[in-house]
Amino acid sequence: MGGNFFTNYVEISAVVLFCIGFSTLLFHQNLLKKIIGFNIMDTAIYLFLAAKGYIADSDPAIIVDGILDAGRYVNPLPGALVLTGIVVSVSVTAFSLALVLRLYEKYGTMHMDEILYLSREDR
Amino acid sequence: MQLIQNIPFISIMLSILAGVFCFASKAKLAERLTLGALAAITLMSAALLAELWQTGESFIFSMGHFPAPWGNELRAGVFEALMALAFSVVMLLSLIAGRERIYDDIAPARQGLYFLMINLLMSSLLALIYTNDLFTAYVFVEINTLAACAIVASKDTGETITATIRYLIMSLLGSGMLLIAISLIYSVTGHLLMDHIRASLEILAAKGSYEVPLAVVILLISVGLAIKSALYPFHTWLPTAHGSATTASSAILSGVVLKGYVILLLKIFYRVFGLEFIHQLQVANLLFAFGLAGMIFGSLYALREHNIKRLLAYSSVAQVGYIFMGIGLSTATGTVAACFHILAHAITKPMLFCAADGLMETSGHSRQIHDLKSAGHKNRLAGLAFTAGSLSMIGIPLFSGFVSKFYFATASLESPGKMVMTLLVLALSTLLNAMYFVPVIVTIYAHEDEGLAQGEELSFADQFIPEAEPEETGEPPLVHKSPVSYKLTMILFILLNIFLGCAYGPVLEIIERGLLMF
Amino acid sequence: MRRLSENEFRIIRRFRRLYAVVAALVCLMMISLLFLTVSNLPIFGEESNPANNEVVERYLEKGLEETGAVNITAGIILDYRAFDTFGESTVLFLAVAAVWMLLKKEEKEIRVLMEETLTYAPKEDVIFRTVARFLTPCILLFGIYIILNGHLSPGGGFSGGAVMGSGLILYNLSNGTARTRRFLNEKVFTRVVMGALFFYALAKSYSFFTGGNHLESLIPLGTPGSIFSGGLILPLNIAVGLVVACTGYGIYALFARGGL
Amino acid sequence: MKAFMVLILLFLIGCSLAVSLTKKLLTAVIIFMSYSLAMSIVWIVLKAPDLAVTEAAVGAGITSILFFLTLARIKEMKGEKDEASK
Repeated sequence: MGGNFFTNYVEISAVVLFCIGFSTLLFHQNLLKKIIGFNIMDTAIYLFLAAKGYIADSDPAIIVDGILDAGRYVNPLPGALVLTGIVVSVSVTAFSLALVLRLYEKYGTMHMDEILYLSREDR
Repeated sequence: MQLIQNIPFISIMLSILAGVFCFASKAKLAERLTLGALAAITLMSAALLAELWQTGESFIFSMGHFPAPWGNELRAGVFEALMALAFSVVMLLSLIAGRERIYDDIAPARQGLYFLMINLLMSSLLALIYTNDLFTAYVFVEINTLAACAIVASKDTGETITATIRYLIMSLLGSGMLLIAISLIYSVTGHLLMDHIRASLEILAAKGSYEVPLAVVILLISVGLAIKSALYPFHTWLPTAHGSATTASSAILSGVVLKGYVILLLKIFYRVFGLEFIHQLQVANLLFAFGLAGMIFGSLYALREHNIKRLLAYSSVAQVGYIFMGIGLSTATGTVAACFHILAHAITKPMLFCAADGLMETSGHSRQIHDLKSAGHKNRLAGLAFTAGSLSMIGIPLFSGFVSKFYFATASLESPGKMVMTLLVLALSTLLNAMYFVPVIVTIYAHEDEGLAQGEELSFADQFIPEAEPEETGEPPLVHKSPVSYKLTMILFILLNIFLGCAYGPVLEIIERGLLMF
Repeated sequence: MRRLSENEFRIIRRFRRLYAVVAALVCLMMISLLFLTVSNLPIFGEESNPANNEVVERYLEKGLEETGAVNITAGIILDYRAFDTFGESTVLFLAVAAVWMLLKKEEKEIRVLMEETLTYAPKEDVIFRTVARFLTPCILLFGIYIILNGHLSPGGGFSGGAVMGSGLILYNLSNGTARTRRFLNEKVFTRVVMGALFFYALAKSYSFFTGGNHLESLIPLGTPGSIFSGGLILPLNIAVGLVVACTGYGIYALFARGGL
Repeated sequence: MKAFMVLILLFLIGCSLAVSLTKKLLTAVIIFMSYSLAMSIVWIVLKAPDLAVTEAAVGAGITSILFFLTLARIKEMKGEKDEASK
C-alpha cells in the first residue's frame, strides 16, 4: 500500500463504489439490477474523475467578478469530462432498459439465466 | 494547410450528418444516402492515402481554434488512411452484399434506422482511427458500442435481443475499465492528448514515480479493449451476437468493429506509452498468451459447431487471437504482421458471411451445415467465394491469409523466447482451421445423394480437390438467381483477397511506414 | 410462454456456482489492484497535483477572453473540447434512435394504450392535477432559464434540457396524451430534433473547419457577462437543450406507450 | 467540511450496498434515486455546480423515471399474462 491511502478518501470511496457496482453487474442475474449496478459503477468513475479537479479552499470555476487568477478556482476540466460522461451513461441506460422491456415481452422474465435458456430454443 | 488535410474531419462529419438525415427518411432513401456517404469516404480516404504516401508525412488537424493541449485534435498518417480506406470498403461491400437480407430480416419501419446505425458506426470507427485524444476515443467507443448493439438488435427475434444484451453488458464492463484507466492517466499526467501524455510519462519514468498506477492503467486498458475485441477468455458474447444478426451486421461486426478496438489499443501502446514501457511491464506477454489460447480454443469451439454462422463467429475468435499474438510478439515485424492480419481478416470474414448467406438462400435459410448439401452448385458464385475465403483462412498461398501467417512465422523468428510456441501453435491452428472449413466445403459441393459422413472423413491433404470441383461438375439441378449487385460484390471480395495475397509488398510497406510515423 | 422445469434449473444452478466463484475472484482482484493504485496517487485537493497544469491555467486565465463564457465549464465543453460534446450529443441521438427501433409501435396500438388509464398515471387525482398545473410552467421556465444562462451560471443545454423534458413528462401525465400531441407529436419531434442537430453539426463544422485551416472565425464573442455573449455558445446551448428536452420526453413516451 | 464529505460518502456506499442487496426491485430503484441525489450534493461539495445540476436533472430525474416506467410496464405485462392464464 502506498502512503496516501487515508488522504485520498474520496478516491477510495469511489473505488469502493466502483467495485460494488462492478460486482452487482457481474453477480446479479436480474437484468434491472445489472443496469443499476452499471449506473453505480459509472457514477463512481465520475466521482473519481471529478475528485481530481478539486482544490481545497477554492471557488467554482465561474468568473463572476472578473478576477483571472488560476489559483483561485478549482480545475474545471474534469467537471467538463464528467458532464459528457453522465449523458453517455443515461443514453446507455435508456437503450438497455428498452432491451429489457423487449426481452420481457418475449420471454416474460428478467432473469438472465432463464432468458439464456429459453432463447436457446429459438435457434 | 492544404485542402486534403480536411479529409479526416470531413469524412467523420459526413457520416454523422448522413446518420442524422436517416432518422426521418424512408429505407430506400436512407440506403442510397448511406451507400453514397460510404463511397465518398472510400474515395476521400484513397486520395488521402495516395497523398500521404507521396509526401511521406503525417499531419495534425485541430478541431476548433485552439492548439494542442487545449482543444481536440485529429491525426492522420498513412496507417490511419489505409485503415479508413479498408474499413469503408469493407462496410460498403458488406452492405451491398447483405442488402437483400436486410430488407428480409428487418421490419420495414426499422430499415431507415438500421442505416442510421450503420452511418454512426462508420463515423465512430473513423473517429477511433483518427483521434489523437483519449477522452474523444472514449466517447466514440461508446457510440461504437451502442451502434453495434443496435445493429444486432435490429433483427428483433428473441435470439438477437438476448445476444444484444449479453454483448452490451460485456461491452459496458469494458468501457468502464477504459474510462477508469483514462481518469487514472489524467490524474498522474494532467493531459488527455496522446503526444502530451507521452511527454509527461517520459518525465515520470525518468523520475521513477507512479509506477504502480501506470502498470494498472495498462492492464485495465488492455483488458477493457480485449473484452470489446473478443480476445479469448472474454469472447463469450461474440458467437451469439455475430451468429444471430442479419448478414450485413455479422459481416460488419466481425470484419470491422472488432478491429477498431485493436487499432485503438495499438495507438495507445505506440503513441501513449511507447513500446519499451509496455515490454517492461510484461503486458505483451499476457496478450501473447491469451492470443495463443484464443487461436486454439476458438478453433476447437468452431469444430463442434453445426451452425454455419456460429462456426464463422468462432473462427473470428481464433483470428482475433492471431492479431493479439502478433502484437504480443512485441517486435516491429510482429505488429506489422498483426496489422496485415487485421486487413486480411477484414476482407475475408465478411466475404465468408456473405457467401454463407448466398448458400443458405438455396436451402431455405437454414443455418445448419448439413442442410447446405450441394448448395455450392445451386449458387456457384457464393460457393466459389466461400471456398476462396476458407482457403484464405486456412492459409493457402495466393490468398491473403497465407501472407499474414507467413509474416507471423517470420516475426516469431525475431523473438527467440516465443519462437517455438508461436510456430507450434500456428501449425496446430492451421490444422484446426482446415479441419472445420474443409468439411463445410465438401458438404456444399457434395451431390444430393452423397452421404455427409463421407465428407467429414476427408483429411487435410484433400483440401485442393473442392476448389477444382465447380468447373468439373456438369449441369447443376437448380441455379439460384442472386441480384447482380451481390454477384459483383462477391467477385470484388475475391479479387481483393487475391490482390492482398499477391501484391502484399506495398501494403506491408505502408503499414511499416505508418507504424514508424506513430 | 413456457416455464423452466426443475431439472433445467439444476443445470443452470451448477453453472452459476462456477461463475460466482470466478466473478468473486475477479472482483477481489479488481478492488485490491485499485486500492493499491489509489493509495499511490497524488494527494486529494492539493494545488500542486499534476492535473492542475498549464492546460487548466489557460482555461481559467484566458477562457473568458477566448470563448466569452463566464462559466468556464461551458466554455470548455462547447468551445475548447467541442468535438467530445458533439460526440456526446450523437450518443444521445443514437440512444433515441435505438429505443425508437426497439419499442416503436403502430399508431393503432398506441391509441389503445392511450385510451386505457395507465396504472401509474393518476389523471383523476385532484391533488396531483392541481399541483401539476402550478408546477409544470415553473419547471419549464426553470429549464429555459438554465439553458439561456448556461454560459453565465451553472447549467447549460444538457441539464436545462433534462429539466424541460421532465416538465413535459409531468404535463403529459396530468393532461393526457391527446393534449400533449397538439404541440408535440411525431412530426414536430422529428423536425425539432433533426433541425437542432443539423444546426449543431453545421455550426460546429464551421468552427472546426476554420480552426483546422487556421482561418479567422467571423462570429463575434460579445461582452462577457451579458446574455448575448460567448459567440456560438448560447445558440449551441439552445440547440442542445431542444434536443435533450425532446429526446427525454421522446424516450419516456416510447417506454410508456410505444410512440409519441 | 471533511467530516460532512465523509458522511455523504458513507451514505453513498450504504445506498449502493442496499441497492445491491435488496430483493424488491422498486425499493432498489428508489434507493438508487436517493443515491443520485446524494451524488449531486457531493458535486456541490467538490465545487462543480454544473455537475450538480446535471446529475439532479439527468441522474435523479430522467434515469429514475425510466426505471420506474420499466417497472410499471413490466407489472402491466405480468398482469395481462396472469389474466390470460386464468
